Amino acid sequence: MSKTTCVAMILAGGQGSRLGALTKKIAKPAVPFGGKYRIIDFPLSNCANSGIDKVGVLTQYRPLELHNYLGTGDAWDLDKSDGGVFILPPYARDKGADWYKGTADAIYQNLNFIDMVDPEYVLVLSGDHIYTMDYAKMLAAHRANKADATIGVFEVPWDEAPRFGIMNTDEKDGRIVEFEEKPAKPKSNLASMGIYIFNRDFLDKYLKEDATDDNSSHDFGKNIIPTMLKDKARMYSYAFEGYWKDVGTIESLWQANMDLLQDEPPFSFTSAWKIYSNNPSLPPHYLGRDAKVTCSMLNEGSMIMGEVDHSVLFSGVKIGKGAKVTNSVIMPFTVVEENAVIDHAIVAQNCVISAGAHVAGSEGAIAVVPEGETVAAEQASVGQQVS
Amino acid sequence: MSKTTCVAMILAGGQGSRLGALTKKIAKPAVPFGGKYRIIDFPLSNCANSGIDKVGVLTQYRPLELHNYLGTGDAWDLDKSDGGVFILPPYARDKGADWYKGTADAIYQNLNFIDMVDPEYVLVLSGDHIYTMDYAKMLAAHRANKADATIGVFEVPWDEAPRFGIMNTDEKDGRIVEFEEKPAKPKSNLASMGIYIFNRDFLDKYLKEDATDDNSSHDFGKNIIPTMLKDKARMYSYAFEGYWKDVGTIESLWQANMDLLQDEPPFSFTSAWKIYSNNPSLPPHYLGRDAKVTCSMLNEGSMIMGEVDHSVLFSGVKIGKGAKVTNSVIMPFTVVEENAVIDHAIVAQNCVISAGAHVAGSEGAIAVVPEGETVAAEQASVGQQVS
Amino acid sequence: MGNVMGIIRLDGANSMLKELCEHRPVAALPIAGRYRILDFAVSSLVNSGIGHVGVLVSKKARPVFDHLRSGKDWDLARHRDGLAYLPNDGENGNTSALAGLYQNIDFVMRSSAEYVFLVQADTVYNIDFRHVLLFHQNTGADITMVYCKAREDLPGEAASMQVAENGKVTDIAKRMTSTKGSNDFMGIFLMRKDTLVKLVTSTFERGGNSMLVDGIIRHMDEFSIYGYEHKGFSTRINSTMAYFNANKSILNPDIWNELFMSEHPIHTKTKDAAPVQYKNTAKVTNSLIGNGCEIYGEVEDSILFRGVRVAEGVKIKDCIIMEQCQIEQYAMLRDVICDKNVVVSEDQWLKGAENYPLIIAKSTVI
Amino acid sequence: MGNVMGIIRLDGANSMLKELCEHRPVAALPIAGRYRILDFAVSSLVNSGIGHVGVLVSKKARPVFDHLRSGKDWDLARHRDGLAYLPNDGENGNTSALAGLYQNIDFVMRSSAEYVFLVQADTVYNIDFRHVLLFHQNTGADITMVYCKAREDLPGEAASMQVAENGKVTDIAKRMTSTKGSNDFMGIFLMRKDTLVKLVTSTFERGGNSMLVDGIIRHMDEFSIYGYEHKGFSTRINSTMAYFNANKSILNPDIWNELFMSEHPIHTKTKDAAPVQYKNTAKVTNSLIGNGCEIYGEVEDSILFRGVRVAEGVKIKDCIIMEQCQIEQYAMLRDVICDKNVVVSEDQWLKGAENYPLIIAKSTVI
Repeated sequence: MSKTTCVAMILAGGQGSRLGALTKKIAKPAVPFGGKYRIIDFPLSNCANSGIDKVGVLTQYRPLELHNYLGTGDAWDLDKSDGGVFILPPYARDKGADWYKGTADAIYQNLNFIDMVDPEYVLVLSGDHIYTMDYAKMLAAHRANKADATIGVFEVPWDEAPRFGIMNTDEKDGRIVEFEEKPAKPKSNLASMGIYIFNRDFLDKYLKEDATDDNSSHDFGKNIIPTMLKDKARMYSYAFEGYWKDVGTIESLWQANMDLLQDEPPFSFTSAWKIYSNNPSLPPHYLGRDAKVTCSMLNEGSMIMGEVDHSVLFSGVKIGKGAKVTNSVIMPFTVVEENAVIDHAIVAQNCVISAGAHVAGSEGAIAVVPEGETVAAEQASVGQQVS
Repeated sequence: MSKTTCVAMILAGGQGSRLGALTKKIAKPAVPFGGKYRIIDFPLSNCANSGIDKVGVLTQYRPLELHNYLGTGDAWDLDKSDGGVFILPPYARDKGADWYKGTADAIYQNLNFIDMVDPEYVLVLSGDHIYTMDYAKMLAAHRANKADATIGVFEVPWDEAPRFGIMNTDEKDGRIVEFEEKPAKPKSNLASMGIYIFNRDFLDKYLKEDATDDNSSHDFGKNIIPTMLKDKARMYSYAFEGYWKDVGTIESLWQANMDLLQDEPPFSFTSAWKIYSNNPSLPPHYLGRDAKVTCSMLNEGSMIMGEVDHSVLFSGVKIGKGAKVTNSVIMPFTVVEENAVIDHAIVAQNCVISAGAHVAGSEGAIAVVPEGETVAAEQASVGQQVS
Repeated sequence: MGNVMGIIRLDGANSMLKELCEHRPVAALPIAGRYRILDFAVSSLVNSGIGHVGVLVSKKARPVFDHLRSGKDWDLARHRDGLAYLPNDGENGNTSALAGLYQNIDFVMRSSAEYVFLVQADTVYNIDFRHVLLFHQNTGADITMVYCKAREDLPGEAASMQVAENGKVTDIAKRMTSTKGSNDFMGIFLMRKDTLVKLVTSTFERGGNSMLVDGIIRHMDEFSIYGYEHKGFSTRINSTMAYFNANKSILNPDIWNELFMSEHPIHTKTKDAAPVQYKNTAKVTNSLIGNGCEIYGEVEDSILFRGVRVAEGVKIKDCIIMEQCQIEQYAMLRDVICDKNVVVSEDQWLKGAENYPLIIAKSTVI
Repeated sequence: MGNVMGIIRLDGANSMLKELCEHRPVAALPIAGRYRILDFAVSSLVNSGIGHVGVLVSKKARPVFDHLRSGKDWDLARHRDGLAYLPNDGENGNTSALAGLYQNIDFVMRSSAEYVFLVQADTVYNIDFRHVLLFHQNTGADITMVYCKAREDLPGEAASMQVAENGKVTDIAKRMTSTKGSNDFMGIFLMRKDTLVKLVTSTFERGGNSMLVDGIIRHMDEFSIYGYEHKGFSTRINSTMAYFNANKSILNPDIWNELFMSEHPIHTKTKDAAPVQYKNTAKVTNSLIGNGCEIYGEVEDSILFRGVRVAEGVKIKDCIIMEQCQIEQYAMLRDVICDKNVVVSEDQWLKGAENYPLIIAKSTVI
């Protein structure tokens, strides 16, 4: 009920076309991850845990389903009486509506939201990264540095640096001296995480200028940050240590799920820094007399009669007798019938894998069954897409 | 938490251009009415009181401010964990976004929302009428009649009937036999209130057909209802008795406010059928030693040192010593300084009427001061618009 | 059902529940790996469209406050109606539910409800109360009492009802044992609000202490009482064995499905526990495993609540292990009920009997 | 202030509040036309960013449950932290706040908070507790006690503090009267959680009954205690006269503005009452009028709560009229406090004295 210091703007992206079949019916931020979560649970829970209680979610695609998932925001304790989570699709204006032309344009088109909240700082986040982070500490650093902008960075292996936006910083105080988008010969291995804190007025000015520039692609990394640097603004890096993963592709989404099955998982879901999610009311899962479950994560409401190994199963999944699921991700309420075999696959929600059917991919060519599909026994299939 | 039987769709209209200066900064449904309410409080409270807990609010204009007013819907107890109030502006789709082309098109563009809620019945409401009504009774009648559609009607004086959409009904059972939009020679005085209940599948079919008709203006009154009647659908009227007022113009808005000051107000705010609203936390208002308040309604947080007669004052209004307010509506947090005089006027939110200033309209030419204006003493003015 | 309210009683027959109810009312006893017993009553009310629920606060109420909190998890945190706590100040040392009702009778009277479900939250079920209301309206009963056929012979306080073919209740008797096939009262009354008010005031003011005995059994001829048979799964938790057996019943997939997977889910406090982690040495069969568990060992015919850690080499069979317990390496447990936060150290062996489970009290380290 | 929690005590010195506190704790006494006294404490906590508030439930708790409900009106209906009711089972007949704290000490210990504000909700104020925390951290105090300068001589229980120039508290004395200018304790303690736990357990376990007397006054030398002076408006409600005067103070527009119109509003239960209707015969001066009132008569120097009906010809002066009272035609009232739902019939005259208001008990018809 007190004035908002910092508003978070989550760029929940477009259709997520690199996730292909998984985003046919839902927006990318709503894609299930880690046995019970959706991707957007991570930035939202980080916000809740960091004490940020006003969040704008910028999405172009299927805002309704996202709205339905987020509800009032109560799962994240963001249901304040004056509103906590705001879904912000591009809406019709005097001159019709435009798609968001870039990350910066998305924020620009919602400056009226920021004006309404009237914060001192704007935290810009991306909606397709898995990590846990205390934004309050980053904000404290931003304030201590009297910065205009602070950019979250993490160290990547030197040989991977050319794939990232790289920050060259003053080693003493972390002030950013140069930014290179995907440099061939990186001078540093500090990569941008796509997490920015801006002073609100400062951001406002640059967004408005950028909006009038027809040559700009209205992107933070390509346009806004370089322009700010050119103007010698006080820009600092904030180093993040810990697990951080972009899950924008099928392979990386599968890999991030598998990462959770390591002996020492990359981060603990049981620590005080909880990841919240909007869950249906379901009972503990049941393992039958012939069940065999190893090296796996299972969620509530599932009933397992078969074998599961090295897999992540979401809520309400049914695995029939004699069925075998290995190295796979099975999303909510999918039914795997008796003696079906699934390996190296992502099976989306509400699918039926018929008795005796085979769904098999391999590392580097994960099989995908899109939402709501039924895979018949004779339809045994390998590789990137089953339908 | 149980399945939704009936979803309400409130057509919260466009810019409300007939309300002119009052809707410069807010959408029409958010226009203050009756000392503490907003127009949309009436349909929303009717829904809450009728046990309808999923409501779509279709607006083309400033959805953010409306979202901020509605918050999570908690003021109306519509903040269910799976979402109660959904703001539905036209949003960008594959082919860009369109304004809602008519009342029917607005619902058509949001059929995906109705599909998501998956109700048996759809209640279509208008966002600019002041009335209290139990929709549950209307729904019961709809079911009892085994109707495809039921239309709320009320009796208007015969001489006013040509201004309305008129239903000609079978006197025995209320079945509608004919609908005439603004008939020169009305055969009945039963006017449509713009309140419809449709069976969901039935509505779905007609909306989809209408959407493909390039000659249609996509309006319920002009297109959908006549087509349904032509097809001999089972359409019934439901007679409403009580106060009902369209507040779509400055004059009617002013008049509806004045109606509340009658010795016997048109409806009781203190009955069990409460009108809920999203209120700031403000103390009881204070009347000073020299205050004189008669035939008026006052709300919380106001401080009155002057005279108020035949007026409706919203929350947080200050009336200075020696000031005189008569036959007027003063919206929230407006300050009327010492010795200012206001008569036959609507003064919007956050205005300052400077010491000694005069704002005077007359019946039929109500003076309007738009939101946030300061009226200087020398700017004394009469008639439709002050700024 | 906007014209119906629910009132939850937290008391129950807990004399045979021993350590399990030392620090909590029966209603707050954890069950089925995730729930508390009152979840069944509260969820059934809410799922039947009843949005006004009063809770008669008893002694040892902290676990109930902790669990229900604002009522939000049941969509009962509302501006109008919603969840209301009804305190019992125990005037003259009388802390009975009847005294609590009497003290709060103005709350009942002020409600706009026409009917009241008075529910003792000590029984496991998933009922659509709308059917009970319809039955009540159709029979024209003054009072409807919901019962079920007892599934087995078991000791434990029970009220058995004689029900005529037309549903009329002709006799009620309280016994300390339940016989297979008898019509056991499930602790659910339905009546008009004014009937309840009259019943409570007239019984309490004449020195009565029990709604059932002093209010109804002693005045059978004054009311038209009907019995509504609930044909689904139902079991009253009135002894350790009843508790042990009820949990194990839920290992039957049919009962698990009936109670939890219908279109009317049982709601409970959300805790945001992570999915269960099965490690490479895990071996779990015929068991319910609550979220947040981490399992290296073997579990059979058991129920694990949230956040239990089962280390390597552990063998658990026929056990109920409540929240946050830690079973350390090579421990073996059979026919044991571990209350919350119990630690069983390395190499410990614990064994109760099939008809006499060993109960380990809350937060014990063994 | 995510690392701070608040604990609200509902008890207070109500021996001099007579009929007004017969059915409610002081904390639930209606005040200022719309509020209950505890609104000031709860709102100040919430507005200072404290989202975890425990309420020590006392006897006569119904009005408190009715008012706070889920905590939603203060944004305290949350999944994590938020509002928590802390029951006091009054073991061994001990229903003191200290016994309540002791019974719930595990709740305090389990909290992730580092600091605790322990607040007795019997005082009117609008404080930013963040300033108190800063003061506490700067002085390095073990315990900070918030006080104000007494504004007048008044009988009523008061704890007066001797505060050195550097803020250190050198002495505390409890008296049955307050003297103008003395440093009156406002019932607000701030300390680290572990200090509180130690203080509560060691005091209670040694037979203590009062936090202030047995815990602190008797052990002044063991703690470093600092006093924080609140310079804004504050008044403790410990007698009928204090209550009467506090209400009338709020008729001063400066105090009305300070308490209610700052950027930190006082929240209370929303009731959706309609705006006040002034009729053509109304004449109201120097008064606060709550929503839902309907006024035909004359009101002067008075406070009317929500839903009061003042009929034609009525004259009300220097009165406090609580919710839903009806003052019928030509009745005249002066120096009267009408509790809720009082009806004063036609032509009745009622008069107390300026320093001895006449109190009409709840729901009386005169």
